[in-house]
Amino acid sequence: MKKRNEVLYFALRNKKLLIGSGIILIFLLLAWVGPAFAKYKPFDYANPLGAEPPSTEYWFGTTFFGQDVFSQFVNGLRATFIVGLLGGGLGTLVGMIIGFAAGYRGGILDEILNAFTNIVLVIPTLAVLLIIAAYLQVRSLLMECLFIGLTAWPWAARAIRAQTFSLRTRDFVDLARLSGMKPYKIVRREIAPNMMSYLVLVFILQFGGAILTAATLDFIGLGPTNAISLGLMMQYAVLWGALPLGMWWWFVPPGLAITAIVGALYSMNVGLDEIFNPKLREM
Amino acid sequence: MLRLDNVSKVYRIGAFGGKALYAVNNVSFEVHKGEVVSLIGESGSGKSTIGKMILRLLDVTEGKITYNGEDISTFKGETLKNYYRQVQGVFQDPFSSYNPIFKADRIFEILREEFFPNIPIPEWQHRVKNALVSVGLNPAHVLNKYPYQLSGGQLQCFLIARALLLDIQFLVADEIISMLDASTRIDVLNLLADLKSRGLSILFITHDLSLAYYISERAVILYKGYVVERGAVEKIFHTPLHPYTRMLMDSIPRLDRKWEKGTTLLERKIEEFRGGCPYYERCPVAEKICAIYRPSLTEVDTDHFVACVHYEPSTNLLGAPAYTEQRTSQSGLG
Amino acid sequence: MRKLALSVFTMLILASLLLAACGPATTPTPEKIIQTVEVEKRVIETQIVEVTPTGQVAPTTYPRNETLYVSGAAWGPASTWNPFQPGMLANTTGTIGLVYEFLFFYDPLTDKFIPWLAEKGAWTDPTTYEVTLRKGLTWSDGRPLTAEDVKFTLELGKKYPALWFSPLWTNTGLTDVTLVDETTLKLTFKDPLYQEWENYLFNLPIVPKHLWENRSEEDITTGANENPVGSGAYLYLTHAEDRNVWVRNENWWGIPIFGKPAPKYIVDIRTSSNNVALGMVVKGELDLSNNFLPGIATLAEKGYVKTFYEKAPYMLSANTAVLFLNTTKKPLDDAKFRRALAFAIDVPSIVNVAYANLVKAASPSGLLPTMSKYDDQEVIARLGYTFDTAKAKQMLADAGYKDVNGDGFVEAPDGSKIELQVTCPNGWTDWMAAIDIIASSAQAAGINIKAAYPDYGAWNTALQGGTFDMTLNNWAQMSNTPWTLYNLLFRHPIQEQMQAGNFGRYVNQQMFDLVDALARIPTTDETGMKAATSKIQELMLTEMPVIPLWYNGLWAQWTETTWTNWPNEKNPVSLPTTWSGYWQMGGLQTLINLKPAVQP
Amino acid sequence: MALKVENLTVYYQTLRGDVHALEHATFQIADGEIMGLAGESGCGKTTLGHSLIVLFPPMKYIAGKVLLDGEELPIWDSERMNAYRFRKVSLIPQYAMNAMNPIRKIGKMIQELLESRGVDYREVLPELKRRLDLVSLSHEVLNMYPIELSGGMKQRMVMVISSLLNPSLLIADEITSALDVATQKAVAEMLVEFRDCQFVNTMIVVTHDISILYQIADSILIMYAGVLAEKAPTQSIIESPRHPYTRMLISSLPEVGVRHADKRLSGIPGNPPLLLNPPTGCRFRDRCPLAYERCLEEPPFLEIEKDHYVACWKEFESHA
Amino acid sequence: MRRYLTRKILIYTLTFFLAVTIDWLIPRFMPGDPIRNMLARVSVASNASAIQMMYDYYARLFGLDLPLWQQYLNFWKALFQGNLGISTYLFPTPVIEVLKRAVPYDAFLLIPSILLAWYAGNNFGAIAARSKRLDNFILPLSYVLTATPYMWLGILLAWFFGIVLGLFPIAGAYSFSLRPTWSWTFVLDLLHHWFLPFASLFIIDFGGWAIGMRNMIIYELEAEYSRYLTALGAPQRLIRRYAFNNAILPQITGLALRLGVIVAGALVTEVVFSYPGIGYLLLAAIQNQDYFLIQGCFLFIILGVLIANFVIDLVYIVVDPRTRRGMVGESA
Repeated sequence: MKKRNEVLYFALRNKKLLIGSGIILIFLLLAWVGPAFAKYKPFDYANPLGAEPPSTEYWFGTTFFGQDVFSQFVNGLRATFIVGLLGGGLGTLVGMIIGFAAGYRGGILDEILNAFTNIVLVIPTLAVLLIIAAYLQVRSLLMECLFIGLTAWPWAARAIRAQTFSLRTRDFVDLARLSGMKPYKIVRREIAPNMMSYLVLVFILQFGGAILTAATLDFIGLGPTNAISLGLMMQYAVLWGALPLGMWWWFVPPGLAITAIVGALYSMNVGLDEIFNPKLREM
Repeated sequence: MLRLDNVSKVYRIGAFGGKALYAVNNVSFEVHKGEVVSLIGESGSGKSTIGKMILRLLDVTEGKITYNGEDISTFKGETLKNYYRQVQGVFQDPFSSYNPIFKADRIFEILREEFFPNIPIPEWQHRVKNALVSVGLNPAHVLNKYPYQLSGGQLQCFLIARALLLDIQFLVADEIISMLDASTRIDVLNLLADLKSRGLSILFITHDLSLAYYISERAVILYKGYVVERGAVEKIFHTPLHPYTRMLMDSIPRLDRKWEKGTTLLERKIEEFRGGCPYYERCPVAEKICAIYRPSLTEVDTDHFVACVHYEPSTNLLGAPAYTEQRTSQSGLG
Repeated sequence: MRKLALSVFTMLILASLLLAACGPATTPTPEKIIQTVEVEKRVIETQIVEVTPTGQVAPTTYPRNETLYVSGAAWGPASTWNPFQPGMLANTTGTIGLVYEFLFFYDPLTDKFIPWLAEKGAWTDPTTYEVTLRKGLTWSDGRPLTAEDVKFTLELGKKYPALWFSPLWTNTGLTDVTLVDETTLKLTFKDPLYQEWENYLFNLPIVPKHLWENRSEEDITTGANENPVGSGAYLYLTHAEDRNVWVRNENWWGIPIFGKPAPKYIVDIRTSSNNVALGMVVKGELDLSNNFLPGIATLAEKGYVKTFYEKAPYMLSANTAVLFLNTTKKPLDDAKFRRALAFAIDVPSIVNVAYANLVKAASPSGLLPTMSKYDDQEVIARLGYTFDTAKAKQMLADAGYKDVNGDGFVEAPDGSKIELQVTCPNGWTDWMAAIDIIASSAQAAGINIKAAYPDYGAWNTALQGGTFDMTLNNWAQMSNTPWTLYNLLFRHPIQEQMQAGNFGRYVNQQMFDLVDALARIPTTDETGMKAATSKIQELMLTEMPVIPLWYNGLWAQWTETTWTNWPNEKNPVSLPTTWSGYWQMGGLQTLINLKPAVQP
Repeated sequence: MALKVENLTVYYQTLRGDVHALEHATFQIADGEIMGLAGESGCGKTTLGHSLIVLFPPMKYIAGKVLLDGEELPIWDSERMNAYRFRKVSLIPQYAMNAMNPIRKIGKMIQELLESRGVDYREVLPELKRRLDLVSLSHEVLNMYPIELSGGMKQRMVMVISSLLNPSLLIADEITSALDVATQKAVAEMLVEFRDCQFVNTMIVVTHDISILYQIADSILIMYAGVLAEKAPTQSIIESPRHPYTRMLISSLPEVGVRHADKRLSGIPGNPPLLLNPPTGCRFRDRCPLAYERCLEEPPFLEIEKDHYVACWKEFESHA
Repeated sequence: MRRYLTRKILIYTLTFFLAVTIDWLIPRFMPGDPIRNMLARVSVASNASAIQMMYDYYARLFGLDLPLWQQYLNFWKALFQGNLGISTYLFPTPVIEVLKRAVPYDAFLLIPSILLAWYAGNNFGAIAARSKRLDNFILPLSYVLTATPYMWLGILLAWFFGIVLGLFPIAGAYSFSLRPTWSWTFVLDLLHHWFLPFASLFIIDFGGWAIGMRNMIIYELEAEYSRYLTALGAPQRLIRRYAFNNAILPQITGLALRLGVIVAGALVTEVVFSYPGIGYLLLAAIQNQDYFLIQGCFLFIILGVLIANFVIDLVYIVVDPRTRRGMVGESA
């Protein structure tokens, strides 16, 4: 009981966590209700005059074709969160499965998984993603989540493996084995709960990483072929001459949002780290 | 009841597992029903490894461990569970034995889930309370608490209570008091002794000969994975034969006698064991042959075995080994 | 450790600098052309050998007032100077036109052939074409260009079927080429396809026999032909990933006849994106941009750049964007449905919104404005289509397409659901915007069409394999004959892979016959051609297997800070373009006509 | 008196309030004296040892005075303490296994440490080698990385480093608890030898193992729950302990050569109090079989015999 | 050390083998047909039979008419001869030639930005860890920087410095008015074009390293050897130095891990600034379905990352005695 209170106590006093989660909440809210407030659909050619700077009618201005930037923005934000959640979630999940298996089982399985992880770790994710993306010629957002998740896991697996490795040698794990518990159950009931804070951190980092990766893919034209996203907005902006035409309202909001969201996630990560790691609290 | 036959544990090291590291080397002994056997050695002697192998937490590389005549490595699923109903362990670090994020009494709940899923909860709680009382704890004081709210001694008693809830026949007690405060050590030790009187067999793992003497009938002295001396504890305690055992005896800090000065040989460098007698590098009475010849365990008295060339009748101590030079240059001490 | 790190770092920087500086482009050591070098297959000699025709050292910086900066032609780094290379010619635009020349040039603005290497050429009888070369033609290595070279070039197509112009022999009807004298050739045909043959007159580059006759088949078909030796107005100077640089051939045979092209250097820039081109045009770093620049209307209005027309559509039309309908799929196999669809598509919005008025709506005949004399106005008035949602709905209803299940979209007469996809390659943003409009306007008329943007490869596979529903295509460029377009639209026979036309697999023998007939009409018989095209148009508009939508522009915007006297609507003498295949359609004349701006 | 500690009070700052880890510690150590400091875990013995040399957060100086060779140590001012550390007061930490920079050769590390304190390594080197001989370490260790040494060897190495500048006071914090009996004995004997060779003047040996102190210490200070319970020459503590806690503590130690079957020993029932809100009065009250009303008041730490200090009302009574 | 090295080499060999195999699979299992895509651009005037003839011709040229196992073996054989096939996008240039032209730009952009960012970031992080005031400023800034997508920073820099202020060119490796020569004009021009792409990579990575170093230093300052030195009155200078030396080790490992990510950063940066490196080439190859070039780029990137990783492993042996003495089996 006391321990939990202590975490809460620090959590409520940790500026990094509070600011970070505040920003995330604001953007989440925007992504949630924003589309309802948007007056136009993201791809509608709303403004017959074409590109216009922000105004009361078009809050974030319009694109070269007169599409409402605000509408694209809030819908793209939604896509960003979906990618973060699903892609990051999947990456964490795969990382957990492999990390737990390697860390708990040890031995030859560990050697194999470890070698595999190292191999995947060394191969540049983006190069692989590009190739996968090129394979799938019609791409959906979910597909993007899937292949981001399936390539982002190695470092998570490594981190989780290391943690599991150290926890595995603790006597309570031996005791659980002496109680006849099955490995899966030991991992789920004894090891994972001990790493909860760590897993949360891993997830947060995967979340941010997935968002950045998705933005990169989208930007180079390998994003979803049937949806809007913040990365695609930037791609379109660059493609349609927003820079030389000075249409800053087209490329500033999406990048800013990504930076703010990922930055907030990182900030939360550090905040949580400080809460879970008493060593860092004093600094 | 529990018997080790030429048990070895080998770890593979090197890039492709090319080198073998013997943590436990060809160890044999037996624990009879209602008997306490002490396994004595310093860290790295392989004593905990043996405990873990008996508990099936580690696999045996060579040799065989039998429990009531059955090879324990064959146990699987239900038979393994059945084995654990009878054989349990308590470990050195009481705090590490508990999952820090859960309450301490969760260990009982797990036991119920795994072994007695059919026993209703109130009945189980009743049993738990009885077990706690029988290890000298007041259930009202210790239940529903986190591990850090309890003392090391209480936690160790908790674990013993846990073992008692099963139909336990054999307990591996791995250094269970070495991390406890002096004030509670003896209570835990006494508790073990009480269990013995109930007919339980105990493998008592320790580095302290005097504790072994206090509680056990027989003792096994391990050095670097080898049994160097084994037998009835009185004989070992009163007439230690192996130089290592003698050194252990001399090193015990006692309140009734001061140490003799300078009898301890210390390592000057980390040396790789090259064969020969494992104690060769530190042995004050080593012969040349000890560098290349590993003596076998010889019975010098009834129930008193020792592995030392000095007690091996047939050894020719004059055989000149090749390592003489090396030895003289390395084992000088201040 | 830090010290070590720093020094290693410095070394690395230096090393990479040096590598970068000398790696990518030509080493600046001018040498005489080595003509006799047998260019080993796939060894790029250009990296070391440099062409400096006049013997002077090529400069580090191209003098601004002597250099023309253009962009919009090359879509990838230069990789080949082989005028017979199929796929990648766009990369080294200028190889054909600036270096290698043709018998004739063609001026689409006047629909006239301009004698070029040829002095004259004519059908002496229905199966004999006689061509006479100019006198005094030379290759850039100084050797004379004669009828031998032309004969050699033509016969390459007979020898190597893998060359793109081999149909000259297999299809057009050419059977024999005979040398009459040093400048005259007689070509004998059997059942000549006049329209197609004339295409070759200004599309087949003539190569020097003395340099090509000893080359292997592989060299000729796939060799990169570094150090191109041609007869044209410009010579290869250098190239890099993002540019091709040409230098004027001071000894060009055409100078006395056509005049000297004004720019000494042409830097043909490959801009990675329209964005970059736009930035450069605005800054005056580009003299002529042939990129599609979305924002250009505004800039043109404000006077930052010049365009051919002062007002919308600003650009000449270069090709027709047509919507191919897959006639093997239901309900696109129903001509009535197809016609209704033509009325449902909001072309005005495509023009206004997707292109911001940079394009014009296409004539229902599909023919470009330069071919408008072949539009049969009567047929078009009677059968043509305009955007009219109400009418489209009515036509659907009349044909039995009704919304049975109340989802807002019509079902086929047999009650089956209609779900169609309109596609274009992902990333082709103007087309993406256009198919969005197609889909939404069709939906407004009750036809369930969704837009999809597969990647280029998938799109191309679907296009050629006939697995798409409907898709945009514009592969017929400006040409001397309406046959070019109709050959694209109604190509036959239908094969498993349709690689060059009739992607919708429209099968109608009557139409095929009409197109074949058109091909056989001599180009001099304008009346005959008009009659033939009229028939094609009538059948096409009745059957509607394809829907011409708009004309893609001959994108061109320029500034006059360095070069003036660009062609425009007031001075429509030539096409202001550098695109591949357009040098011989006026591009070169534009260069010749340019005048240096008066330096302030 | 080499060391004089007066009313030293050090708290641990935590969220839930101050932990009274050490209160009113007053004692003295004579020149050449090895004082053992013993007690159960959490009794404040490590706090006391550390407070004489370095206070890491969350430890906080509250009150008290420390005089070393007549000079007051500014233990509340970490900066000023630097002048005394290593030269006058030194520490062999409990964590000797990890006390050396893992990526520096040991000799190099010593050199850098010494030079940072303005001592010439080359001058010290012969002495350093002599001391290595003394602790049975080959001179090669100076050319090795810590990881190449075994636990016992690292322990000895740190002992040599800590005592290199011949400090007046050396604090050895639980240095034997992680060692095997044999090494334990050797290390403990080396401590005595250090004193005998006058590498150090006085020494505080913090341990929970009284039997080791019996072997090496001149006097023993017993602590209980953050306060001093008893201090006396070793022989007196072992043979005639005055504080009930000391008595129980000693009697709970397994006597060597005793068998359970022959003689059953017993421990001290109960647990020490939490120091977050320590009880008033005698802190051993709850576990003490002799406790009475007077124990509700805090007993002072008084010298009841020469060099024998104790904090127990019962004892004062019997001496009164 | 030998164990450490053999392990590493084993992993690298395996990775390389796997990567090459994947690489070989790329053109074979991709939807669409590379040759058909290449021929799709052939003049429309050609007729169907000519195209079929050309198709067969090119299939033979690319060796795609052989059985699969034969193709696989040939691929390896060719690879060891430095032959990666012919680019379809840049036909008939051999892939290896195309790569050779792009690599110097990559080296020029990546090596300085990676190493400088690492060097500066670590030093800055170490400084930040020691000053509360600096920490309060550097830390949030670093978070923002690491969270910034590479292309966005690129876009912002290009827009602000390139278009608004007009200080830097925003595309290409050197001016269109220049020919590469050994002149100051050219070198300065090269640097002028290099600066913005370099800056955008540098700035983002800088942030990451700074945070990493700061956190590591704080951990190290809490380590027991730091406490021991404090107890012995060692000056903060020495303690910080030791902490830095220890903290740099995971940062070196981090550098190895980071390489894969940096490739991504370089790619989008090259796209934003039209910088003619491998990333840009890879993207062009993908857009043009040039599988042989994709294959080459992928292989090259892998090879680059593997070699760089290996170099870092060697560096690690130099800086961390534990690897040298065979005590550490596991790290990056």
